[in-house]
Formats: sequence, C-alpha cells, structure tokens
Amino acid sequence: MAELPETPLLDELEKGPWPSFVKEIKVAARHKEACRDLLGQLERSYREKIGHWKHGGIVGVLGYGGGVIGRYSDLPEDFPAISHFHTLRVNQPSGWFYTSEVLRKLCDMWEEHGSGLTNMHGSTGDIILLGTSTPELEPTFKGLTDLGFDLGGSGSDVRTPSCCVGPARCEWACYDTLKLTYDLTMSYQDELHRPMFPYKWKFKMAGCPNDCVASIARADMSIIGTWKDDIQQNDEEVKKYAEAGLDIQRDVVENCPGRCMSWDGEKLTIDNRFCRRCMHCINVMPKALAPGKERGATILIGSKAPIVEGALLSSVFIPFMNPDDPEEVAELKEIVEEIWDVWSEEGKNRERVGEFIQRVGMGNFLEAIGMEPVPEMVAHPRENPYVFYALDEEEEEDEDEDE
Amino acid sequence: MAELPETPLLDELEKGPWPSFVKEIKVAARHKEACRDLLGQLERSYREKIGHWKHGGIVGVLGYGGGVIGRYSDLPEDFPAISHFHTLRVNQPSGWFYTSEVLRKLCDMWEEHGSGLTNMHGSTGDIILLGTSTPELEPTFKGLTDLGFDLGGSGSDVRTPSCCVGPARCEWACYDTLKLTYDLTMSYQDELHRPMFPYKWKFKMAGCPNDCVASIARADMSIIGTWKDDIQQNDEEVKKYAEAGLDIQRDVVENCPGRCMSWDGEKLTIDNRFCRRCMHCINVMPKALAPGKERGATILIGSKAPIVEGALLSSVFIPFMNPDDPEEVAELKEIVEEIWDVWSEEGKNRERVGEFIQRVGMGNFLEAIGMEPVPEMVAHPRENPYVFYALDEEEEEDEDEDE
Amino acid sequence: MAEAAERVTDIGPPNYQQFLPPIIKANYGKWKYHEILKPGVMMHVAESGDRLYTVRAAGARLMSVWKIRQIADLADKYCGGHLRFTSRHNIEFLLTDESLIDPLIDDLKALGHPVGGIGNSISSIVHTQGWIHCHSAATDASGIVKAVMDEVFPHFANRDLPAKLRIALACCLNMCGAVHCSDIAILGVHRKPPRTDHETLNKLCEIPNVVAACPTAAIRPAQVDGKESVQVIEEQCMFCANCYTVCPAMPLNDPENDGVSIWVGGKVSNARHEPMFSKLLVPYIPNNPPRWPEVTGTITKIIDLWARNARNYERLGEWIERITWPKFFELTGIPFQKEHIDDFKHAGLTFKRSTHLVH
Amino acid sequence: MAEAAERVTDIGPPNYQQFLPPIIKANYGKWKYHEILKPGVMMHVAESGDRLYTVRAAGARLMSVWKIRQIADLADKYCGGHLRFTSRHNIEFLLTDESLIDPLIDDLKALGHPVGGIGNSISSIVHTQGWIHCHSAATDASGIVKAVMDEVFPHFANRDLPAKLRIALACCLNMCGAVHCSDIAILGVHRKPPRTDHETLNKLCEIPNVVAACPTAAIRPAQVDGKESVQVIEEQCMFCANCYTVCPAMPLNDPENDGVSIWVGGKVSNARHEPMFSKLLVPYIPNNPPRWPEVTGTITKIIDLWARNARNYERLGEWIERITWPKFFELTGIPFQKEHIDDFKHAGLTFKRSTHLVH
Ligand code: SRM
Ligand code: SRM
Ligand code: SRM
Ligand code: SRM
Ligand code: SF4
Ligand code: SF4
Ligand code: SF4
Ligand code: SF4
Ligand code: SF4
Ligand code: SF4
Ligand code: SF4
Ligand code: SF4
Repeated sequence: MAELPETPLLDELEKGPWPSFVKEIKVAARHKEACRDLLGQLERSYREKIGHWKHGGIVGVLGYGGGVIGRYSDLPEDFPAISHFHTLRVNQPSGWFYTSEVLRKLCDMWEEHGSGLTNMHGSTGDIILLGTSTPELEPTFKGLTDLGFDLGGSGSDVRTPSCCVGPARCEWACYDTLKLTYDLTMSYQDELHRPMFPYKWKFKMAGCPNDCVASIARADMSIIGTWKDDIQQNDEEVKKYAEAGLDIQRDVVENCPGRCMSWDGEKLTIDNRFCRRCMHCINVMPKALAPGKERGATILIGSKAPIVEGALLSSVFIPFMNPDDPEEVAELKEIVEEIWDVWSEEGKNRERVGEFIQRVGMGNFLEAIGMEPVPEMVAHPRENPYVFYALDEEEEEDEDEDE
Repeated sequence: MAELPETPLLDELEKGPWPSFVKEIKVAARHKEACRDLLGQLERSYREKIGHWKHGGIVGVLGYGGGVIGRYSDLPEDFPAISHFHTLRVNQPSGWFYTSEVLRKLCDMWEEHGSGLTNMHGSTGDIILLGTSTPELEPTFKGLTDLGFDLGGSGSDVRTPSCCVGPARCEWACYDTLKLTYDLTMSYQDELHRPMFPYKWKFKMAGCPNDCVASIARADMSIIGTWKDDIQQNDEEVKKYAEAGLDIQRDVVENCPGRCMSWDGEKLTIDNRFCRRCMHCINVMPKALAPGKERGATILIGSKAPIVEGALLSSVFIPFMNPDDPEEVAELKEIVEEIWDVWSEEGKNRERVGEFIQRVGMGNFLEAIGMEPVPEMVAHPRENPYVFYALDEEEEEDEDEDE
Repeated sequence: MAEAAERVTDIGPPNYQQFLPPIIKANYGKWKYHEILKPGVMMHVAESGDRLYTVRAAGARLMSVWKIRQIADLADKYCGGHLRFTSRHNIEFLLTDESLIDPLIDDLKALGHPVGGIGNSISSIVHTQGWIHCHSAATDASGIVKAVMDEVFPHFANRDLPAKLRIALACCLNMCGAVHCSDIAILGVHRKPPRTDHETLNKLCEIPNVVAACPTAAIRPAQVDGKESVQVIEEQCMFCANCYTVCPAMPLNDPENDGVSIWVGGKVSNARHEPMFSKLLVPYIPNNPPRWPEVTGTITKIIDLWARNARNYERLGEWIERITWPKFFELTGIPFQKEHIDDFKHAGLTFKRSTHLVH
Repeated sequence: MAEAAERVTDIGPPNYQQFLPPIIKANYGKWKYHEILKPGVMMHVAESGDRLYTVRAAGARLMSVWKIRQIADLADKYCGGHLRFTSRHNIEFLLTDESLIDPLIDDLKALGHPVGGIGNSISSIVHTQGWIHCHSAATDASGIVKAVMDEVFPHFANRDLPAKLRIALACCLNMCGAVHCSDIAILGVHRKPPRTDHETLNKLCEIPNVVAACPTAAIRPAQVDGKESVQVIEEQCMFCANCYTVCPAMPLNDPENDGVSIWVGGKVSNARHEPMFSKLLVPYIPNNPPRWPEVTGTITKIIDLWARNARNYERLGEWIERITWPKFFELTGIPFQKEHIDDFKHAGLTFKRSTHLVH
C-alpha cells in the first residue's frame, strides 16, 4: 500500500494521554485508500483552517428516506478516494450494550464495505459508519440487516431513540428505559425510515431526574423517570454517612431545592409533600436514600438546538405515568400519534414540535390534541394580561341568557 | 342645597371599618352640585356595571402641555354639573410632607375652584384635584402658583418624580432621596410641563433595596440606594435578637440569597464579598445590622406597565454612583439628557424607553449614548448564539492584515 | 399678552424642607434604628437619642377638603401641625411625645381612620380611578378597594401575617396602579373586542396609529360602508384596549363581559427574592357591585392559606414558589385553565422546563 | 422488483436483551446501591448481593474497526465478551471478578484508553464531526476535543472536582453536540455573512425557502445580473448559517473569521438546580490548529477557578449563579463586551432586574 501523506499538523494530535483519533485514522489508512485521502484532506483543512466538504447531496438505500448522510469532497481531484464519503447511521441496541461477537461481525462487514472508521457513537446515539461510496450503500445495508441491524433516522423523521443504562445497571431507574426505547423504536420503524414530518422528532429515555441521556435538552419527547410516594429512607445509613464525615446540613439539606429537609444532628427529616424529586439527596447518600416505590415517569415535550427560534428545553407534558404498564404505553403512543397528526397538518416546514407549540400556543395545542391543561405544565401562570378569553365560555353564558 | 340622590348601592359602601370614599363624596355633595351629580352618575355605573365617562379630550392651562386630564360625562343631560369634570395633577412636595397650614390653604383654594374632592395621592404621586370645569382651570392654576404649587406631568413628558421618605425618617436611606427628587423635579420643569418625548418618562427614588416607592416596577429610571462596603454589624445586638427568640439560622441565614451568612449559635458571620445587598438580614435585625458606610445608589432603567409589549421591570444601568455628590448628579443628568436625545430621535411614537432598548438592543443603545457595557447589567450573558459580531473589530483585523 | 407675561409658571413644587418637622430636620440622615411598638405605631431612634413616633392611619385616598381639614386639625393637636402621606396613600402623624399616641389613635378612630398597616400586615390598596373618573375602566376601583379592605381589615389593624402583603388594583390593562408586581392584584378586564364606530373613526383617529396600536396585529385598515375605517380580526383580539386608548371610536366597555381578574405572587422589594411579577390566578370574575363578594372571598381565602402555611418572612410569591404552583392550585381549589398558560411573547420561558414537581 | 421483495427492511435494531451480561439479566431492575471504588471504577450491589464492577475507559468516539476488535478482545479476556458504551461515548467493561479490575486497567492503558470519568470528574467531550465529515463546520471537532482532553486529563483520571463537569463541542450553530446545556461548551462560529453564488442559487434552492430560513429577515429576493437570486442585508445577519443549511449557494465558511466561542454554566440534570442553558463567556477565539492553545488555556483557567472556589456538589453554573456573573467575570479577567448582552427575542428577560449586586 502507498505511503501515508505527510501530516505534520495532525501528528501533533497523536501526542498526549487522551485516545487519538489521528492514530485511528492512520491505522485505517494503512488498509484503506479513502482513509489516506481523508488524512490528506484533513491536514489540508488544518493548514487552511477550513473544511473541505461539499454541501449535502441526497443518497440513500432503496425504500428508505433517511439513515445515510451524503458527503462529497470539494477537492475530488486531490483526494479522489473520498470524492464520495457517505456515512450510515445504524440504530444501536438500547443502552449501547454489545457482545464482542456482534462487534467483530460489524467490524468485518464495515471493513469490507466502507472506510473501517466509525463513531461509537454519534451524538444522537447511532453507530456511525463513517464514509463509503455510493455503490457500497446497498451492500452495506444488506450486510447490516444480515447481522440483524437496521439504519437509524435522518431527515424529517423519527430519529433513533436512545436511553440511559436504566434498570440494567442503575438502582435509581424508575422505569425500564431499555424496554421502552426498544418498543418505541420497533413501533415506529416506518416513521423512522421514511421522513414524513415537518422536521425531525427525537425520543430520549432517562430512568430518573439525573437524566443521564440529556433528554431534557435534546429530545422532542423526553421521558424522565420519577416517583410519586415518599423517598425510601434508611436512618441507620444516614447516620453512617454523617459519621463518615458528610456534612449533612451544608451539603444535603441546604442544597435541597424544595427546602423540605431538616437535620438535627441525629435524624434527617424529609417533608415529602414538598420534595421536588430532584435526586440530590439520593445522589449524595445512595445507601441511605432511594426513590419511592410508586415509580413512573414525567413526559416532557419540545427541546431542541437553537436553529431557528432559539434553543428550547423540554417542558412538562404529562406529569406522571407508568411506562412499565403496557396499557399506559399504548395510551402514550396514541397521544404521540395525535401530536404527529396535528403537527404534520399545521406545522411549518422545518418547525420542530417545540417551536410549533410556542407558535400556536400551548393551550391551543392541547385542545387540538384533546388534552387538558394541568398546572404542572408551567413554571408559573402567565404574567401578562393578554388573555384570549375562550369564546365558547361566553357562548355558554349567552345560551344561559337565552333560556 | 338640593337633596342628595338616592344611592342604595353606594350606601352599602359606607359600612365597614375602612374609610369610605362614598362618605367623602357625600360630604362634598352637600356643598357642591358637581359632587351630587358625581354621586348620581356613580350609582348609575354601579347599577349598570359600566363607566359613564367619555374618552379624553384635550384641555389644559396656558403654555403647559400636561397636568390636566380632560373628562366629560357621557350623560350630560342627566348630570349637567359634571358635563366637564377635569382633574389637575399637582406636584407634591418630596416625601409627601405637609404642614396643616399649607394643606388648609390648598383646601380653601380647591373648595373655591373645584369639586372639593382630591386624591391624596394619585398613584404616580401627585396631589389629584378631582374634577372641575374648563373655565375654572386657569383660576385653579393661579390659585396653586399663589400657594407655591405647580402642576405635575401628564402626556409624553417627564412625570412627577417621587420618592420614599428616605433620610427624613429612615435609618436605611443610602442617599438623600428627597433632595434628589426635588433637584430632578426643578431641573426638568420644562420637560415636565411640555410633552416632547415619544412617551412618558418616570423617575422614582428609593433610599435602599427595600424600594418603598416601588420604583423598580414603575419608573423609566429607578434610583435605588445601596452600599459598597461591608454591612455594619453589632454582635452584641445579634445575640440579643437570638436570646429574644429569633431563629437566626432559619429566619435569617437560610433566607440569604447570597448564601453568604453562617451562624454557629454564638456568632453571625457574613462573607460580605458575596452579599447581594438584599436588605433581608438588616430588615430582620435593625438594631444589629445596618447598610455599610460607603453608600450610594444603583441606577436602573426601563420599567413600565404591560401595554403594549408586556410589563417590564427596570434593569441595572449604572451599578453604583453617589447621588449625594453634586458632581455625580450632574453627570447623571448629562446621561439622562443624552438618553432623551437618542430616544426622542429614534424612539417610535408611544414607545417607552424600556421598550426602545429592547427593540434596538442594549448594546446598541449603550453605544448610542456613549456608555460601556458592564456585567452588572445582565442577570447572565446571552444564552443564544445569535451574535452580531461587531464589524469594527473585524475591520481592525483587516487593517492589521493590510499593514 | 401682558397677562401671559405676569403669569407665574414652572415654579415646581414647594421645597419639602419647609414642611419637615423640627425633629426630622435635627436628625435628618442620622436615624439609627426603629422598632414597631404596636400595630400602626413605630418609633425611630436617632443617633442623638431623639425618638420619633409615627402613627399610621388608613388613607381614604379619595378625600374631600372637609376631611383633610379635620386631619390637619389632628396634626395641630398632636404634632405641631406636621404630617405626611405614604407611598401607599396612608397618613402618617409624626409625634415626639409618646404619651400622645393613644389619644391620637382614639381621635383617628372616631374620624373613621383606624391605624395599622405597619410591619407584617396588609397596608392600603394602591389603586386607580375606576368609574369615578376614567373612561377606560372595566371595573370600579374605590368600591372594590373598600370592600376588600373591610374584609381584610383585621390584617391591617394587626401584625399577624408571615410577611407584608401588598394588594393593588387597576381598573384596566393600562395598570395605572402598577399592579404587575403585587402580592395580590385585582385587574379590571374586558372580554369583547372593540365595537368600531365606522361613522366617526376616520374623523377622530389616525388610521395608521390605530393599526400600529394593536400588539397582535388584529387591526387592519378597511373601507366600511364607503367610509375609511378599520376592521378587527376578532379571533386575534385579546382585549387589551390599546386601540381604544389611541382612538375613542373603538370602545370595549361591556357591562356583561367586563369584570376582574386576580393575580398573585408579585413583589417589588429586593429583600431575599428578586422582584417578581404577579401571575394570573383567577382569569375572570364578573363585576358584582357594590361589594364584589366573589372577589373578596377569593382574596381572603388566599390570605388565610398563606397565613396558615407560609414560613416567617415568606412573601406570598415566595411561599408559592417554594411549595410550587401545582400545590398552590390544589390548596386553593381554583381550577387551572387554558387561560393560565402564557401564550404571549415569552410563553415558552414560563413552561416547566424541569422535572421539579411535587406529586 | 423480485429483488426488492427479498430485501429485508424495517427490522429495527437487535433486541438489547441478547447483549446483556448474565449478572445484569439476573439482577435487572434489582440494584440496591453503588459505590465508587476508585477513579474509573464503580461497584453496583444488587438486592441479591451480587456485585457488578464497572470499569470505564476513555472513548475515542472516532474508532477504527481495528481498534474495536482490540476492545472486543479485552471484553473477552475480562468479562465474558460483554461491554457497553455510555451516553458520552466512553467504553464500559462489566466485570464480576474484582481481582480482574487492575489487570484490565493496565491493558486499557497500554491500548491508549485510560480509565476515569466516574464521579466528580470530567468525562469525555460530547462532540460532532467538524472537518472530518461536515460541510457546515466553522471549526474542527475531534482536534479541539483531543487538545482539551489532553489538557484536563488529570480531572478525568481523578475525582478531584467539586462536582461533575461536562464539556461539549459543536462545530456550528446547528449544535449537534447539544452544547446548549453544558458546563462548558465550545461552539464553532462564523462571523461573515453568506457569500451568495448568484449564478447557481436559483437552480439549487427554492428562493421562498431561503428567505423564510432567516431568523432576522436579513434575506430578500432580488434580481442580480439578470438572475433570480437573493440579497442579504449584511447588518442584519448574525451568521447563524441557517440559509446555508437550506441552500448550498450561500456558504459562510471563512478561514480568517471562523473560530470558536466558549459558553459556560449549563447543566442537564435536575439535581438541586433545574436544568440551565450555557451562557456566552468568550465570544470569539480564532481557529488555531492543531492544538487551539487559547481554547485549552481558557478552559483550564475556568476549571481551576471553579475547582478552587466552589462548594461541594456545586456545578459550574450553580457556583457562578451564587457568586454572581460580575464576580465571575472579575475572577476570570475576561472582558465583558457588547456581545455578551443578549439582543435576541427574550433579551429583556436576561437583564438584571433587581439590585442584587455584589460591589
Ligand atoms: C452525526 C451528528 C453529529 C455527530 O458527529 O455525532 C450530526 C450531524 C449533522 N447534523 Fe445534527 N447531528 C447529530 C446529532 C444532533 C443533535 C444531538 C442529538 O440528537 O441528541 C442535535 C441537537 C438536538 C436537536 O435535535 O435539536 C442536532 C442538531 C442538528 C440541527 C439543528 C436542528 C434544530 O432543530 O435546531 C441540524 C440542522 C438541520 O437539521 O438542518 C443538524 C444537521 C446535521 C447535518 C445533517 C448537517 C446538515 O446541515 O445537513 C450533520 C451531518 C454531518 C455529517 O456530515 O455527518 N443537526 N444534531 C449527530 C447524529 C449522529 C447520530 O445519529 O447518532
Ligand atoms: C390618575 C392615575 C390613576 C390614579 O387614580 O392614581 C392615572 C390615570 C390614568 N392613566 Fe395612568 N394613571 C396614574 C398612574 C399610572 C401608573 C403608576 C405610576 O405612575 O407609578 C402607571 C404604571 C406605570 C407606568 O408608567 O408604566 C400608569 C400607566 C398608564 C398607562 C400605560 C402606560 C404604559 O406605557 O404601559 C396608560 C395608557 C397611556 O399612557 O395611554 C395610562 C393612562 C392613564 C389615563 C390618562 C387614561 C388614558 O388612557 O388616557 C388615566 C386618566 C384617568 C383619569 O380620568 O383621571 N396610565 N399610570 C395615576 C396618576 C396620578 C398621579 O399623577 O399621581
Ligand atoms: C412609609 C413607607 C415609605 C414612604 O415613603 O411612604 C415605608 C416605610 C417603611 N418601610 Fe417600606 N414603606 C413603604 C412602602 C413600601 C413598599 C412600596 C409599596 O408597598 O408599594 C415596599 C415594597 C413592597 C413590595 O415588595 O411589594 C416596601 C417594602 C419594605 C420592606 C421589604 C419587605 C419584604 O420583606 O419584602 C421593608 C423591610 C421590612 O418590613 O422588614 C420595609 C420597611 C420599611 C420601614 C421599616 C423602614 C424604616 O426603617 O423606616 C418603614 C416602616 C415599615 C412598615 O410600614 O412596615 N419596607 N415598603 C411606605 C409605607 C406604605 C404604606 O402606607 O404602607
Ligand atoms: C453511564 C451513564 C449512563 C449511560 O447510560 O451511559 C451514567 C451513569 C451514572 N450516572 Fe449519570 N451517567 C451518564 C451520563 C450522565 C449525564 C449526561 C451527559 O453527561 O451528557 C448526566 C447529566 C449531566 C448534566 O447535568 O449536565 C448525568 C448526570 C448524573 C448525575 C447528576 C450530577 C449532578 O449533580 O448534576 C448523577 C448523580 C451523581 O453523580 O451523584 C449521576 C449518576 C450516575 C450513576 C452514579 C448512576 C448509578 O447509580 O449507576 C452512574 C455512574 C455515575 C458516574 O459516571 O459518575 N449522573 N449522567 C452516563 C455516563 C457518561 C460518561 O461516560 O461520562
Ligand atoms: S438517568 Fe437515573 S436511572 Fe438512568 S443511569 Fe442516570 S441515574 Fe441511573
Ligand atoms: S430529592 Fe431533592 S427535593 Fe427531594 S428531598 Fe431530596 S434534595 Fe430535596
Ligand atoms: S426604601 Fe429603604 S430607605 Fe426608603 S423608606 Fe424604605 S426602607 Fe427606608
Ligand atoms: S443583605 Fe441579604 S444578601 Fe446580604 S448578607 Fe444580608 S441577607 Fe444576605
Ligand atoms: S387603570 Fe385604566 S381605567 Fe384605571 S385609571 Fe388607569 S387608564 Fe383609567
Ligand atoms: S383590544 Fe387590543 S388586541 Fe384587541 S383589537 Fe384593540 S389593540 Fe388589538
Ligand atoms: S454541529 Fe454543524 S458542523 Fe458540526 S456536525 Fe453538526 S451540522 Fe455539522
Ligand atoms: S446566516 Fe443566518 S442571519 Fe445571516 S443571512 Fe443566513 S439565515 Fe440570515
């Protein structure tokens, strides 16, 4: 195989304790022409301080509208092996669990059909197969399905759902995040593979309010575990923490956002009526405290990155439901599908659901999907007096008068 | 004099412990035809659940553009004595201090020229002389100036400044609110009497962050006393409060927004570096704690009621200055006049300065009036990445390149 | 024009200094601390050791000159003719002789001006003109104020609350009472779009100004019956009445649909919590003069709940923030409706963007 | 079409259950508590008494299949072939035999994948494609990430911080790294308006879509040299690149003016404080590959300040909120500029609307 290109700038990034992506590309470059050209083009970007990829381009696999990101070098003469260099987004298994066996098979398949470079994982959660040519797309897809894998989302469709490790390894999981993720993914295969919405739709499942999958910041629907009853408390263990040097007053009590704890040096008292399920005290004393027994999740809606109307965080949509109960999940799906209908009907092109709700108003949105407003949806009621008093109310009054 | 009209509904409001405005009108109605008609029309409003005044009407005194609110009954046939019923806004003395002597003279004057009804005071702070006819406006004005009084503002002008009682009776006053109020009022007589702005401009002066004149909620410029150095602390008196039963930990320390206090049962420690000058601890223990000695004020800008763009609170404009220093006041006036120039030039009709700043951007506003941005102006820096990078910066770079 | 030359103008208000009592002149800026001696009475102690006693009496705000003269008489009798009014329209007598406090209180009571409002109590209600003087009013001002103050009077006359409680009233969305930052605000509201008088509109008003006045762009220029006028897209109107303010031909007043809304949880002081806007609690209560019992009932219910449950120094809004709004709605039993959810400019920022919920 | 019928589609991902290690299957949903044993190593104890040891190794994210095979080998050697990746792209080995922890750590180190990132430490940087694969990038991703992680590595390898610290990077305003809620965010920015290619625009793009894409309405349809195209009002452009996303004929990339901005104080978890957006700290640092020293320098400075001054469990944003932003600017010595003051939609709400200042 040919020599690697000279990369004095990139070589600097082989130094230091953190794993080096340059080393990874170099290893691959020993086997793959494309990776050699990638290295060359990247060095050029480092020298010129500018990227060298052309804008998009629609490529894909038969019958799918998403899952492949088309990419072309803007220096195809200099770097012909990456004149196309498309990535495939492959739907990861819930919780990113693998066996060495399945990983090796994936590797073999990708060495055969693509660059041999991956992202484990992309920031939505997919396995990213980084770079192949247009003719290799279908064979890669075939290779994937042979291994039991399928593509993830891209474009205006359901994006690959992802979740925290949840009950698989975490004592705080308030519902089965892996199961719900798998269930939603399987239920919405069509919506995942065939863009049909005004814009993308992301689901992210976190088992408790620590939100280890950052769902509240980057999911159109964020499903975050929580509980209804009292925190489970083991006073003996609390004492042990105190004896071991934890300053319970300063580090726990004074950090409680509900201001509902007190500590007299002997006994920790939680006024659970005002506990906000923030997790802090539990995080600090995992042996002494645990979420209650009546567990479930809060469903939130609408977060996204800033383009176009500014970033949004998800906000409370259903204060409490139990995702481990199949009936409640069925109801949730009905609501989701109702939202998709309304949003697809009335949403503007490239308008995420969070932006859509703000444009039409939460009250109107709820009416359109047939749900009732509850105070949990707001941080506080409106501060401005610009109320669109509901007309039907007045009609009722008028009717009363007519009678 | 004629009988009082029948007012069965209003009569209900003569009952109960709180002073009754109906009684006041009835007393006046024994002397004044207009008050009798006012009583009659008000009873009618109570019966019909609707006001009976026509929309505005421009009346005033010679050479003044404000200070009189024109008002006409929409039932002039039924209530001829209030077919005109204009009010005069009379500029109160700073701090609403009076002698019985001056009040009696005002009363005599107003009994002669008007309804004999007043508001002590209007919600901007003026003495409101409630109701007279058009021909009586000039004589009333003459009566007022003979007593050393003058009209207050109305329309798009400087409105009557007002202030808390400040150093006259309050140990917490961090500057002389009465003096500054008088000074500004006298300096801006022309702006007060002759509307020349896009909209109204209100000044309100509070001696400390307790803001007893609600300046932060309803003044285009809010001048609120504060201090720079450490809280003055008397440990003996702190102990006495504790001994007298005050729960210093719960009621003081845990309410400190700077989280900068601690109490070990004996000694209160304040980490003044992080004190936010909120006043709470001082309010609770006035004998033990007091604002520091290096006193002055924070200047805030832009509050207003909700019409049209939503209500605003004033926000920090000058973090600290000393209004007791004539030179600093002179500088402040220069800045105020600069603001008026820019706002008068660029402001839209009926756009308060707070709305104006939001429309053009705080950064641009500061540039226009020649002030530097400081971090105290914001609760936090921007959260969105939509930065209008300054072009001159880039030009500088370009220049560098040219050299 | 000779007359105009003689005319005295722009003299400004009288200098306040001439009205200050001697004890204040002597101790101006030199006060050391204060103590509340009993309801409505406080003592300020100066560095000099001087003691100033303030007796605060309920203000009527709407007062006749005949009443003012009686008050002036009391000032002469008890404190050398010196008095002041407060920023909430109460009357303060400034005494140096402690023994005169009780006689003054008795005289004030006899005059119908009971004392109170100092410390952790309810002070009088900042308010506006209502049907007494304004064309814009969706409700009366003085009448509701009187009805509410009669009802909550014990909390004025005593210091039995966790913190101060400030009530304000404005009779329309112009909010002259600056009710937007009050513990409890009563706000007059319209609920029907303007009735445009196409006959006179073009004569009375500048059409472009009228169009520009509408925050929701509900007003469009239109020809009606051959006259230049405007048209209101009714679904887009949220009844702010700004069009009426700039144009008399667009009144919104409507006896059946006007009424009041109730707002809670605002504050102005910087003590502990930063200043806060009031938030919508009850979207609409019909006008029910002369005593608006539904309004007074709602307000006393809120105050009772707060007084029973809040911690020391916790203003109404601070208490609600601690226990959370859902809990507060649950405690009050007031139904949460579509109207409570903001849908104006910053709506999204008022949504609950966390899982900090009480269940 | 026969071929299409054979084709397997819509099978979804493999069911995760087949990949779970036996100890997890046995104790699924029955974990009792966990303990951090040392940097990068934690133990989860199940109700059954079973103990699961997790060793977390630094993820490269961009990995070749040759590396993945080596990692698979380690999984075979130490934990029955079971492993997982984390939501921040680290690699977790799931052991049942405590004695194998140290040998695994040694092997990982030798492979160039040191362990750490558990507890109050810095974990790896969530990031995006940069010059490796995206057309939109204003900076590289992997390169800065590598440079920063090398620099802050001791805080990955140890648990020496007051709380967790999360860094994220996105190479353009699309923010694929969801950097908007990170303790520290590195964001690629453009600073020049799009250069419109009037020749091709009308062929490549729908003009109404392009016009609609601009949040500040800076784009207008225009005829240029006889071609249908668009015109950008440059003063109104704030370089968001949304026009470029919808239209390839409007690139913004510019080697001299692209660079990165630094944002601080965001968080995602609900622990203590509600989730927060990150806020602008440094508006612009020029791209300085290969190691972006100004970026790493600024970040280590912030981390040092925070580590020295924050209280236990106080995330960066919580600490800044307590000491206030002016104090934070003072401590960092970073100049406060016009750019820091919000002037987008909700700007007014970010102004300091109280006198809660430290002087
Ligand atoms: C690959 C990935 C970055 C990475 O390196 O990990 C990525 C890459 C791109 N994103 Fe993204 N986004 C990726 C996760 C995200 C996330 C994070 C997440 O999903 O949790 C976000 C923020 C959350 C959100 O959805 O708001 C994100 C917000 C965007 C946006 C802005 C969307 C918005 O509504 O504000 C765009 C612009 C667009 O959609 O046109 C975008 C567009 C793009 C495009 C397709 C560029 C474009 O304009 O067409 C990028 C293709 C790069 C390439 O050449 O491969 N990407 N993008 C991530 C997907 C990997 C995966 O499937 O696992
Ligand atoms: C008399 C008074 C109410 C009272 O009973 O105390 C009052 C009465 C009126 N106000 Fe006011 N405002 C009064 C204090 C206020 C305040 C409070 C303050 O100044 O502290 C505010 C809120 C603060 C503010 O300025 O934002 C206030 C905000 C308004 C507004 C809304 C302005 C805005 O920018 O949002 C209007 C509408 C307008 O200006 O067109 C308005 C308009 C009016 C008009 C002139 C009605 C109109 O639309 O033309 C009212 C005349 C009533 C009458 O017939 O007498 N009034 N007005 C107050 C003045 C008395 C005085 O001089 O002492
Ligand atoms: C007389 C007056 C100033 C004036 O120039 O007229 C005044 C006078 C005092 N105020 Fe005030 N405040 C006065 C209106 C206000 C206002 C404005 C308002 O109500 O519209 C506020 C802001 C209210 C708000 O936040 O919504 C106000 C917030 C305070 C506070 C902060 C209370 C809090 O915890 O939020 C204090 C401190 C305290 O009470 O401990 C205070 C304290 C005081 C002290 C103790 C100051 C002193 O040392 O003399 C005075 C007697 C207190 C009392 O009434 O309990 N004053 N005070 C005003 C009396 C109005 C009335 O008749 O009731
Ligand atoms: C493995 C992982 C979940 C997964 O499915 O992959 C995970 C696992 C755990 N998290 Fe997490 N968190 C993981 C990403 C997150 C994220 C998401 C992110 O970083 O993008 C967050 C939100 C971060 C934020 O707020 O910006 C997150 C916020 C937390 C918190 C809250 C920390 C706080 O005080 O704000 C805790 C509680 C704690 O650490 O005491 C927690 C606690 C935990 C515990 C102790 C839960 C348990 O009992 O097993 C786990 C080990 C903690 C550790 O790493 O210190 N985890 N954790 C993720 C590891 C990522 C990594 O490689 O570093
Ligand atoms: S989100 Fe909660 S349940 Fe999920 S891994 Fe994190 S701490 Fe555990
Ligand atoms: S979970 Fe949070 S809110 Fe609830 S008691 Fe613990 S610290 Fe307080
Ligand atoms: S604002 Fe401050 S100085 Fe003025 S009266 Fe109130 S407490 Fe005293
Ligand atoms: S004034 Fe306020 S912030 Fe300062 S120490 Fe006292 S309570 Fe804390
Ligand atoms: S609030 Fe409205 S109705 Fe009341 S006085 Fe002010 S402008 Fe008139
Ligand atoms: S009342 Fe307000 S919203 Fe309705 S038309 Fe008039 S200005 Fe527009
Ligand atoms: S952040 Fe921007 S440049 Fe980076 S991968 Fe996403 S779209 Fe591309
Ligand atoms: S970069 Fe953004 S602001 Fe500038 S023209 Fe394009 S879309 Fe408009």
